[in-house]
Amino acid sequence: FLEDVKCQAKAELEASDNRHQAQKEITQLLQTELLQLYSRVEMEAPASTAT
Amino acid sequence: FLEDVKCQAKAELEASDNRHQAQKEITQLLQTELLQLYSRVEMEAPASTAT
Amino acid sequence: MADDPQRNFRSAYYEKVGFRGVEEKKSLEILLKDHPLDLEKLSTFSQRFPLPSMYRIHVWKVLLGILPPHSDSHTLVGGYRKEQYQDILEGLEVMRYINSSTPSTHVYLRMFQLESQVLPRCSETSPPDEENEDFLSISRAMEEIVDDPIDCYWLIKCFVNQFHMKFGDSVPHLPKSLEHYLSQEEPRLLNHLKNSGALAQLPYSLWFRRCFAGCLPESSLQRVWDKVISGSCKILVFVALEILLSYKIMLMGINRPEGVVKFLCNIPQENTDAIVTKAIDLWHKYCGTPMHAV
Repeated sequence: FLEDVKCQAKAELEASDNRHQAQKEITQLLQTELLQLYSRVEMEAPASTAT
Repeated sequence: FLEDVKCQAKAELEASDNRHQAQKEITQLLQTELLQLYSRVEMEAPASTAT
Repeated sequence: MADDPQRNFRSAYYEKVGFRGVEEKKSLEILLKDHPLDLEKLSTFSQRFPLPSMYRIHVWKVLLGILPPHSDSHTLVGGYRKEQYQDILEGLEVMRYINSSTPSTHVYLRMFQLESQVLPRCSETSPPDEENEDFLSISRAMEEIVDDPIDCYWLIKCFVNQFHMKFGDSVPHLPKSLEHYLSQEEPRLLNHLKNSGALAQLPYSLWFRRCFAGCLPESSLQRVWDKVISGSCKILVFVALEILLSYKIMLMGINRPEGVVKFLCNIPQENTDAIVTKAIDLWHKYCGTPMHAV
């Protein structure tokens, strides 16, 4: 019975962790995207002031 | 003892929940930032082609 | 006690007229009341019998680990699954990988790529490759079977992942296995396919990597997937075998391999139910009927 409770808890925790993992993945992608966009903005900024 | 196991499981699940919540807040901030950056880039893009 | 014979009579009657599922449905209902659910018994059940359609999605979700064996965790875990789905969807929208006009199967593909850490950069997205096409094919079929998009995504993802994990090593051997059984059942057809050069070109990826998604209509397909999800990839060989056997005369008359492939990629959709039934019988004949512990 004790094993049973442990199993149940483990499954719940795994599902919760899985959700956390996906969220982490999203954060990482967002960061990469932001960095690239920032560097693009900075590249363009001097160009547009030069014209 | 069983209660003990249940308590521990509950605490672990809560911790996982909190981690997820924190991660979600980061995601939200990044998303807002990205949206702003996108609209900035798009504002500048037509302006620079117009000159 | 007294109504036992009557019940048996009724079952026999249903069996004759095609409602064989009455007793099966009852025994599945008993299995679904187990606490916790016995995955082994559920697998054995779906290896042996077709799943009643009202329980199919639920059993698939349990067998694929989308829902845990403890039924009283289902609400909690179901909630996590839903949240995860929404988080990913929102993230992809903000990053402009998808928008409101993206076809849902492509949305599922991007979500799957994100979770598998293989999402290409947004600006570098290329047309889908062969593996993506397999995924999209399975997605389109799953979408016909499952209404709820959250369930649908999770089922596609876990079906694809489980298939690769469990059967990834077996899939390359399935064509040889098909050849073996064909030599037992219909050596003349095998020779014809060999001599015409068609054997090497049979649509193996449609059969063994897409698991017949895009080949069989969903009503037949789901009975094949019952077996795949509950642990057999051998069934795929027998469905392919039965397709070959069913169209033997037609195939014997085609000499060009391209003609054979073209026909097999677009088989008539009318009698696929019978093909699947015969394939399952053949599979049981060669591989044995799994023992049922109920």
